[in-house]
Amino acid sequence: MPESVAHEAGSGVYRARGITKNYGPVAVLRGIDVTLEPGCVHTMMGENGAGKSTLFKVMAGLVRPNGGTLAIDGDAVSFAAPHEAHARGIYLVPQEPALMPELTVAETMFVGQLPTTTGLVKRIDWRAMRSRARAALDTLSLDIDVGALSRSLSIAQQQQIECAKALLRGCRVILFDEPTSPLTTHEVEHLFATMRHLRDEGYTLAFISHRMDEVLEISDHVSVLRDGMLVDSVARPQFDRTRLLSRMVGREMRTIPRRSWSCATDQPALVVKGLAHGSRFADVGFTLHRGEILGLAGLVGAGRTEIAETIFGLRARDSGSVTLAGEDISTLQTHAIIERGLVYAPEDRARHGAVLPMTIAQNVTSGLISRVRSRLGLMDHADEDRIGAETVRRYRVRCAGTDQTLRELSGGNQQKVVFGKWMGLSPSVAILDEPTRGVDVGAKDEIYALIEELAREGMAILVISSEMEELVRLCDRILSVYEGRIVAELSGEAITPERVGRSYLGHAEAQDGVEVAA
Amino acid sequence: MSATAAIPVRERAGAARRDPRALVLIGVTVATILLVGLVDHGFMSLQNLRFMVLNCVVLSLLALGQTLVIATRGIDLSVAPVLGLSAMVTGLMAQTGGLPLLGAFGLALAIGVILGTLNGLLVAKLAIPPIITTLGTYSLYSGLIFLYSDGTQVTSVPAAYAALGNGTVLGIVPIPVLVLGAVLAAIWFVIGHSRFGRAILAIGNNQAASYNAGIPVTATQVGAYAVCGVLAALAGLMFVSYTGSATVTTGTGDHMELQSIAVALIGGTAISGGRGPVIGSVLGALFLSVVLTALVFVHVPPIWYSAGEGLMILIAVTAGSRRTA
Amino acid sequence: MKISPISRRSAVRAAIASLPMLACIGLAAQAADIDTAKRIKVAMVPKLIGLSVFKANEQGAIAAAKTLNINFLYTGPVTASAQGQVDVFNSLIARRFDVITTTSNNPTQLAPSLRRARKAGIKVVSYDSDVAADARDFFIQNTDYAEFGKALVESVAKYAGPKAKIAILSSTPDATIQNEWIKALTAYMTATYPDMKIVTTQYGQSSPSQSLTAGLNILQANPDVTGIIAPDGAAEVGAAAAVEKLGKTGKVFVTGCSDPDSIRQYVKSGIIKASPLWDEVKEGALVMYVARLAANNAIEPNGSFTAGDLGDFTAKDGVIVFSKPLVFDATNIDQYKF
Amino acid sequence: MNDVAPALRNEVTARRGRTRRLPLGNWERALLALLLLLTAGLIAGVPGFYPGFAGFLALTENFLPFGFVALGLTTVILTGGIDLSVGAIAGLAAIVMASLWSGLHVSIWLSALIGLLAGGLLGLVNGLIITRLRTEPLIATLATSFIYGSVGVAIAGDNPPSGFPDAFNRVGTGAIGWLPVQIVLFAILAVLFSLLIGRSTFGRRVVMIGYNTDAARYSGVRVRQVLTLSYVISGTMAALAGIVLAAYYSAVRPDMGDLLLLSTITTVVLGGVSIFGGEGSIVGVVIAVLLLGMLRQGMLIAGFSDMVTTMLTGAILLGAIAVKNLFAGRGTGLSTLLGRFRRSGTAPAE
Repeated sequence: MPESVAHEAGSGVYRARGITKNYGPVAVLRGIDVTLEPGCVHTMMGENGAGKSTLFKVMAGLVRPNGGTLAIDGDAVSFAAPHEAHARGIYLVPQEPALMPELTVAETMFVGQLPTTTGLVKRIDWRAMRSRARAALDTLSLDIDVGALSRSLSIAQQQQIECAKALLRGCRVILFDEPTSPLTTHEVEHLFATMRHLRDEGYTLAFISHRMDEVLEISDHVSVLRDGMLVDSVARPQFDRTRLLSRMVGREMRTIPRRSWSCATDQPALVVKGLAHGSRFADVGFTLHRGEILGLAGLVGAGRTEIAETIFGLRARDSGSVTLAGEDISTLQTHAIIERGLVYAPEDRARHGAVLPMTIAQNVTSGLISRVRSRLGLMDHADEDRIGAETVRRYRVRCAGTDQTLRELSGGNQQKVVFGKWMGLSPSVAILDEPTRGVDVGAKDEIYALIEELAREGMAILVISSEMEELVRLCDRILSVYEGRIVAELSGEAITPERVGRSYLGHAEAQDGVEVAA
Repeated sequence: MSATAAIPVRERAGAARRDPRALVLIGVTVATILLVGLVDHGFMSLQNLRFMVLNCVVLSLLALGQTLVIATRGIDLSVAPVLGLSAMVTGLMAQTGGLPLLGAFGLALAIGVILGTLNGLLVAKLAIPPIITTLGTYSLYSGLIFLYSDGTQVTSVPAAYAALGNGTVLGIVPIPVLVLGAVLAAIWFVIGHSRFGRAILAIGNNQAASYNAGIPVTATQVGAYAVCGVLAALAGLMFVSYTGSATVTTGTGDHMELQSIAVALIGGTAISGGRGPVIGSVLGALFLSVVLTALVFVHVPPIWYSAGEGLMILIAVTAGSRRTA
Repeated sequence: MKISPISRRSAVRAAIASLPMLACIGLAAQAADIDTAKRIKVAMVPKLIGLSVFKANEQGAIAAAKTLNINFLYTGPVTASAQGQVDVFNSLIARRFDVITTTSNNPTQLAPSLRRARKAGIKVVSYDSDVAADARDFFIQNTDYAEFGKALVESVAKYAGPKAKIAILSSTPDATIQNEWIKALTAYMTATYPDMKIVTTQYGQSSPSQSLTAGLNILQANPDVTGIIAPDGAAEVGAAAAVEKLGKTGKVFVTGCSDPDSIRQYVKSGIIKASPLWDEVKEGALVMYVARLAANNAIEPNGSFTAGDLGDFTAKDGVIVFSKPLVFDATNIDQYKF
Repeated sequence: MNDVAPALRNEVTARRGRTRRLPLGNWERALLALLLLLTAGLIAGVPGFYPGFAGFLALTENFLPFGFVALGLTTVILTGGIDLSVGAIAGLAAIVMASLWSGLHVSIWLSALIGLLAGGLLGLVNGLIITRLRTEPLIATLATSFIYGSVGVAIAGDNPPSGFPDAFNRVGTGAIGWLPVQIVLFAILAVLFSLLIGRSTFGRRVVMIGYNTDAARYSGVRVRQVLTLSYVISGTMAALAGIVLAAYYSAVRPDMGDLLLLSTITTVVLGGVSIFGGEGSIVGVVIAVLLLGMLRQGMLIAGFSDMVTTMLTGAILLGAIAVKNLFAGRGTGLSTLLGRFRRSGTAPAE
């Protein structure tokens, strides 16, 4: 246990002992012991379903444990609701922060404890609220207009606001539930700066992440969870990539380098020319070949998803053309595009990619319902089951049966179903938007292998990813997108994490510099 | 501290942002008055203006309550029978039992609180969707009217009530308008400057987050329905005072529940919750009253009045969605 | 709340339809004293329960039912709808009532159900608002339409003058009995007061609030109107309230057909100088007499009978006219409480 | 649930569970048991409720028009929408039919067909307003219900037609042998709708949209088209109800459908259809139609007033949904379970 930072009693030692949590017969946490120390960033690692999030939720009062004790600075505590945890100085920053779209930033920060004037009629003290909100943001060096509507904030900004909320509530223990996965590299840096700042002020921080680089960068202490148990807990000098990975998956793993082969052909599968839409993106043009894995790199919000959605017929375009196997598909609707062999697996599974309350089989066939055999206009459910079962087998979805709803599966397995849904159509072109978002390490490799196998079969694949490692590992060629324009193209040996990063971050920094100067 | 980087704020709206809908409503209302007034000067007469305002008082009260409930992402269909029951009970007790006016206010308050709270509890505690909850209580409360009245009806009210419904202060300002003004001011304060009101909006924005932040979600929801009930009951008292009559179909017969929703929507309330344009709701009721009167003045056959109302809803809502989209 | 029907055509058709059947069963119907040996079940189904006009009928009916050895039930729907009434009829048929009496929300929609009742041997007596003639045995018409139209016109003409501009405020555009009255009063007006003019016709949907709004709008949009004829309970009250609110008492005169309780204050304040109706309580009693006689098969579609102290009545083609219009005014209104 | 713990299992299973393929879910079975109990109780306890088999079946004529509307409305509610204009459409379609027949002397059957088409057309207008003007269904159909109501009154005039040919009236009150025509019609349509929702690709799309409109769009579902079509179906079924009512009464009135709306929503929701869309089945709705209908007829025949019956219906709706909420989420996934641990219940955070 690191005792590097001296601290007084009452400054935020948060101890969990023997925490257990069951959902019905399923044990999610099986007796976790963890101690969070002030002035220290404590990282939780583990595969999806290992119980990290649940542990945080228990510690922050969102979920009641079945057993075990919590103690802050030696006082035993138990929480019926998160705000009780706030009162004891514990705050959880959720991955997708709680947005109050119609309220101002300042009010969102003070929700639940708006300051009121004293006197006979207690009215909201708007002025005090704004100045205190302003002050909290200043502490974190955040330039956000407290009078703006919350719906105008980016996810990164929303997370920052959540940090500020923790400060406003006087919380000393701040838990971050996988904050970085929706963020761009740039935004992650900014978040880490904030976290370091808080750590240096003596706050107690805990953090969940899947990204090894981040973990190695920010953590003072790392705990690894597997199947609801704590399998490792080490302070800074003792951890390294291999150790953590092997602990997480329970077997030896090594980082796989960039693949050496390519099966890219020179036959164009998808040709995009001069695609533009309003201020989102302009003059986007590229050619995707059969057997090629083409990466779209860039910051979140650079317009990559919008480009993909435009190609897929989900968004209007101002100009430009999209040609699939020689046919212009830019005026077609989505269903017609699917029928012609182009598919798009969106980034946000829960909202766009899958229908969580529906079954595996139903989700698999949802991309092209007509692929289920019909007689007299009636779907043959047995055939649908067969297709579902085939997908489950082929993509190794871990489930109890094809009639399980997707909601009951882990993120990785959900993603495999979404994969199977599209790949079962044997498309000629597949656009995969953040294919491993929210997927744990073990499943990631399976998904990479699947993508490579499809490319080998001749499919043309466009991968949109914010994970440098992923792009470097998968892609034959990478296009960098910055503010809606393709700013660089890399291929072959030129594809290294540094060069990919620089290809768009260079623009970002230059732009920022301009802004600061102006 | 390296993090001085500026994250651009995409939209700078300013805290004191104005609801454009209120201005638009005022604009079109004035325009309607002027246009129809040109055709028929009687339309612009002080007396006619006064009655157009008076006619919208009851509906405004309902719409204010409805706005609060819709702001929590709910809906209240039972306002119509609550209005009817309140009108019937206070009216009958005044007619036969000589209930003093103050007692009538107390009685209306009690009816509104009890029935509204029941709605709120069903929604918040049993998690029954609001539209279904109030559909069910609509039947229950309507039944209560029949049970209570047992075939009698209100045909006249004592002078104090008539004064409440028809009197003026200093011969100029009608008392119902004063009542509405006071209620509007109170609700405006509640929604804009009280913790309860802000909690209503927060719940409409994000219920789970509100709960996590320590907002008493159940109590706030129940409170919103209770206030809505009270306003509906007050509307009932104003109704019986203004018209001097109440029957078993008062409220429900005129589909006041749909009217109040329509008015709230015209006023800029979003059915998805989180917004509470209370002034807009009253302006919406006023606009409706002006337009329906205007239709009489320009000799549109009566059968088309409700079609006119339907068109207004469509125009108001689609115009609104364009603006916010 | 007077939505009611009868076209003369259907009355004639009814007579033709019911003649043969009644001719063979209506034999010993002369008895002045009514045979009340057997207890019978009679239901009275108003347009909707909970309105005082219909309660006035009930009041009279209950009293008469006692003397006539009738097991009396007052039941009806909670909305003024044909569907609601039909559901009630169906239940009454299943419960084997002897007589169903009703004032209908709609002349045509109720007919099939009532025909079924008659097929099951149940006598059907309509009052106030008729149903299709072949769907009932007898209809007790409040008053003669022509006479009622005349009474309405005279109730304003005397005060507003023979050249008055008149507005009509009715219930709904398809309310049959209102339309009959409007037809009758228009005919009488053209014949007797050719200079009178109807400037607008509006509808209050039998709702007090909508009637009031409509009344206000009529007077605002037509400032030259000096008389409002509102042949509907809610409409007359609404029109009178509108006159009062606009301070036009003494300048605009209202008439219509409401029960005395509803209009008492306006009669006293002079807004309503005269308002024709009929005695709803006594009408309710007559309904029970006719029900008893019909159950006894002691009444013919064409013939006369005695209904206790209500006096003698004559049925013509199954239609019994209850009374001449009873005109309420300041002098007599306090004698009537319903 | 006990099969989940995914990390522990490596072998791939692709089998169906035991419960989901049964034709009836728990809710439907509970409703069915209630219906059987109620009917048996009424037959045994209420004299006059069972006047012989044919008479007993004929009771359904009084409430099946609600069932026709319910079938169409279910389609709309499954998409997550609502159609408040069904009552107005029923009235207007019947008026259109009757006016063609009496005014233009079109054959009654052709008129009825045109009435049905008119209902579909009015539904189409709803659908277009909702999908093209991006209006909330509640608002759009509230507005059109006002408009359709006005048009109905305008066409009907002061003396709406009545007295249709007997052959036509038989649709409402006639029987084939001892089997009322309405039952035959309803049974056919119930089966058709059950197949439409449960077995057709259209039904699958409706359910997808109801659960997750965005995901449906991203899967290539033509959301606007499916939505519009569901309102057309709802309009057509409302028109059918109006026409059957016209035959039942042998008369039409513009306000004829007014009672349909709230009762039908009650029926659909009681039948287990989620007001938020996605969840529910036609079987449940069909049972709910019979349950509420039998209850109402039975209570009236037992001598309860319309008032008591109406109040009881409201209470049953509230009680049923409360019970359903208490049992909901049992074994249907973590998040629902999680939701139940929170007091606020309705919006579980992920």
